[in-house]
Amino acid sequence: MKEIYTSFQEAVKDIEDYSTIMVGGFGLVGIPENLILALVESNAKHLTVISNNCGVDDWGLGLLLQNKQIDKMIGSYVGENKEFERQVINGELEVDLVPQGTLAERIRAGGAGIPAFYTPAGVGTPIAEGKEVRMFDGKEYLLQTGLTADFSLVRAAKGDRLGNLMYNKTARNFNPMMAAAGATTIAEVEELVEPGEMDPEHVHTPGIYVQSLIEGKQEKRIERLTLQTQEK
Amino acid sequence: MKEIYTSFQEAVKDIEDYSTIMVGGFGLVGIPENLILALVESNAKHLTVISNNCGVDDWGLGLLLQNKQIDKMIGSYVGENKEFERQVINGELEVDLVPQGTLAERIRAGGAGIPAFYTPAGVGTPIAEGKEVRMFDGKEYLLQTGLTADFSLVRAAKGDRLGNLMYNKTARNFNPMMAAAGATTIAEVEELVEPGEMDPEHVHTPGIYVQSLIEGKQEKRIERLTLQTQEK
Amino acid sequence: MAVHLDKATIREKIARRAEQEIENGFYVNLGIGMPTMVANYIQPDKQMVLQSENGLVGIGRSPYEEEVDPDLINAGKETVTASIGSSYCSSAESFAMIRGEHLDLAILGGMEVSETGDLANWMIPGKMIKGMGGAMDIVHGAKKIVIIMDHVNKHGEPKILKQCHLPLTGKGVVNRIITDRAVIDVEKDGLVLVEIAEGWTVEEIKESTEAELTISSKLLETSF
Amino acid sequence: MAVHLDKATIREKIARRAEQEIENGFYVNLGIGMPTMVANYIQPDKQMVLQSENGLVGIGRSPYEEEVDPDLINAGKETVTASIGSSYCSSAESFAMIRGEHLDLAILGGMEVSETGDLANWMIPGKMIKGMGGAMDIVHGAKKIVIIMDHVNKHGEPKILKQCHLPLTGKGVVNRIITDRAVIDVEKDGLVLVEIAEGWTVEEIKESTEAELTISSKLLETSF
Repeated sequence: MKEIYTSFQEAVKDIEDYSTIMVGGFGLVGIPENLILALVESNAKHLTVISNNCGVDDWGLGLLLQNKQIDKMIGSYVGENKEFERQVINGELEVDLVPQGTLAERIRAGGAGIPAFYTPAGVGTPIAEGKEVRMFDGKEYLLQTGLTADFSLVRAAKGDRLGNLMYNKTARNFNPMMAAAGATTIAEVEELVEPGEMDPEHVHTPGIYVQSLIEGKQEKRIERLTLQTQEK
Repeated sequence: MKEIYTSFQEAVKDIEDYSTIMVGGFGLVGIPENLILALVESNAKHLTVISNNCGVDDWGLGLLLQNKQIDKMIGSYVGENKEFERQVINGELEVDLVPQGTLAERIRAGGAGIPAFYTPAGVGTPIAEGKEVRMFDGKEYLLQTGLTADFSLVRAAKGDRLGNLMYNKTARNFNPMMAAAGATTIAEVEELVEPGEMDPEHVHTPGIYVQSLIEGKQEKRIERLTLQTQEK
Repeated sequence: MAVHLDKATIREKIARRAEQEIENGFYVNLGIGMPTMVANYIQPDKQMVLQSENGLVGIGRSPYEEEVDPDLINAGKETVTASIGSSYCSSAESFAMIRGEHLDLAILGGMEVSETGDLANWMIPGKMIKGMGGAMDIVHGAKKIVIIMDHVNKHGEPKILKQCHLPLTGKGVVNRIITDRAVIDVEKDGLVLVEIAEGWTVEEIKESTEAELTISSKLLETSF
Repeated sequence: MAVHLDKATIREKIARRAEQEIENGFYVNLGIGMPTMVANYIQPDKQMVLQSENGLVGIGRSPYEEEVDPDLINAGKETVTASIGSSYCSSAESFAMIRGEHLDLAILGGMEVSETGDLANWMIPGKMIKGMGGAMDIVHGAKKIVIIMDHVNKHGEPKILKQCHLPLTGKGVVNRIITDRAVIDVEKDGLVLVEIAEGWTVEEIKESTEAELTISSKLLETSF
């Protein structure tokens, strides 16, 4: 059985200054909302954050930015956030931009014990600077290394007490790879169930990757509500 | 919609001499039984076969061996098959042994457009001969390349007409990676259903990887029936 | 005799022409912005699947209010539905699909394209860098890469160049360029003008294109 | 005063001692053969999960006849059941789990172990090569690698050597060796004898071990 927390503050208490943390989500979808809020409260500083995006000004990882808890951000798209821009321009925040597919694969590699792999993405672009370029079958590829983290904060729709997780729709995104790449993975789940309640065929993240869980209600903010305009 | 065959002979008709084929399964579990039988009938020769094992003497890939259709076998364990041994000793069959996890990852890499990656498996062993060894973080790793195939023959429990597949229990094994790594992937399914009948959350292989499907009844031979001996 | 259309009409024109690139049975990734609009013009009898790099194979129409699920968005972060026969996957699987060239076609926006098929579409030096998102992977990740964009920039200067000035998204990755004025293919020997939009002449296209253009022997005039 | 036990008793003795390596909450991979037997001796109050590299996290007991599913086997190809809270995965995911060192412990068989923790357990030159299966990945894939084997071969010759003679499965990968006679740890400076089985003396262990042995200050005698 895994550690089951009932307090989000408790769940993030071991995250210290200078930790590297991975945070699941694409935009605001699939982010561990309450773990992020608790991390803001914890006031852990000088964090390196690995996440596809960096939230918006008043939600998600944007809250950690506002509170100046992040030293370095590794992500693929950070354009939804004014405070982000301000901190970068002022030299308060270091940014490492990684193509999204490369980021996803680097995190998968980290969790899978693969130290490095070659990918075509970024060849001939500013991303290639300082990176090894190598030909395979007449085509150029870049060497990219695996990424791991001290802590991974992920969100799932359902989790059982053995750590097995299932995600909902496109809220899956970066969460499964991050669950595997964190030395300690904390899963915020919408519904916590008993072992055996999930079909073993449908588990997205096997419990082996998850160290602790906590149940929490999600706000689930929508960034771009787009509705069908045609009559039914 | 994908090509839906009703004849297994039809399904394998494009597999020509000197093709490279991947065949799913671990032992006799999850093998595309009827596609293999049809391939024996087709008499396509000089095949390179990529599969974890090579069947037993009278079932699975062993039938292709008996019929001398295989020139080269790439797998991780081939010890269940006397004809295999005979052909290797007589120089009729070339064998490339790859550690099982490396084989799985090489196939995944092939389907995922990754030409090569580093892995710790095999460092300091006969497998490392002729391979690049490289240090990352003070530890040695081998460079291994991705594998692809002209045809992948996979087996699933359920498939829909858009090619989405679901596997049963440990019959999943190598099938999902092979489905992605074949230029043409032919799926033998126990049950063919209409699009929409599978929950999009539970699809194991997205239809994008599958070119054609055929429904077939499985014999499912058991290699080592092991029963509970304690009274209930 | 250059034509002057309003911006919305031009965008629709380009999107409608781009739609013709989609063949029956295709798996397609549409970039954010104008490329996403292409989905609005897909012929109803065409069977095709839209892939979204955030982990959805089979984007459906926009949701009615009661159908909205905040957990279901496209790569542009807009709420969507899933089509019949769709499936969800992780970002790693989604880009495995992309990088492994399982997509038949990607239609993306562009700032500049060079005569060797280089593409720049992610950053302008001096301006805030927002990130490349999935663009650098997607340009290597479909059997055919089509760039849709205005033929010239807002100052009237060519966007199809001998060499890109902006930092690249990908080198030698573009197969076809569709603009408000023309369709141009990137071939081994350079750019080939294959179609001209209504109201434009070969001379006008050449003048507004910095790169050398070969005229296709099968050139279609007034094609869209 | 060497003891003479029949083969089955020796295997049970080794398996029972190996079981003590499994701690509460552990994820464990058991190799084919004698290591698989360890599962029979797991204390009922110990919560642990057995991983099978063919894609099952949570091996259960053997099935009753009516429970047999030909699609559900362990890595030794024996029919099994799945435990409560188990999950299935592909071989790539299964070895991602292994290679990424998410397992706490792997217990494997051995032919030879060297004083630097090299392991040979997959081939004998001159004999038919059957393949390494998952062994070469698993030896790099758990936080602790325990090898269980007879202390000497059928000719009475040591299997714990200064250097392996057989082709290696992995270099410097073994953490602990459990035999019918002793428990030996692989430390930075060499091998350390930490436990002696009932009926054996330090001298006898040293004599039947080619590699140098340091005697642990906490040596347990008659420990199993």
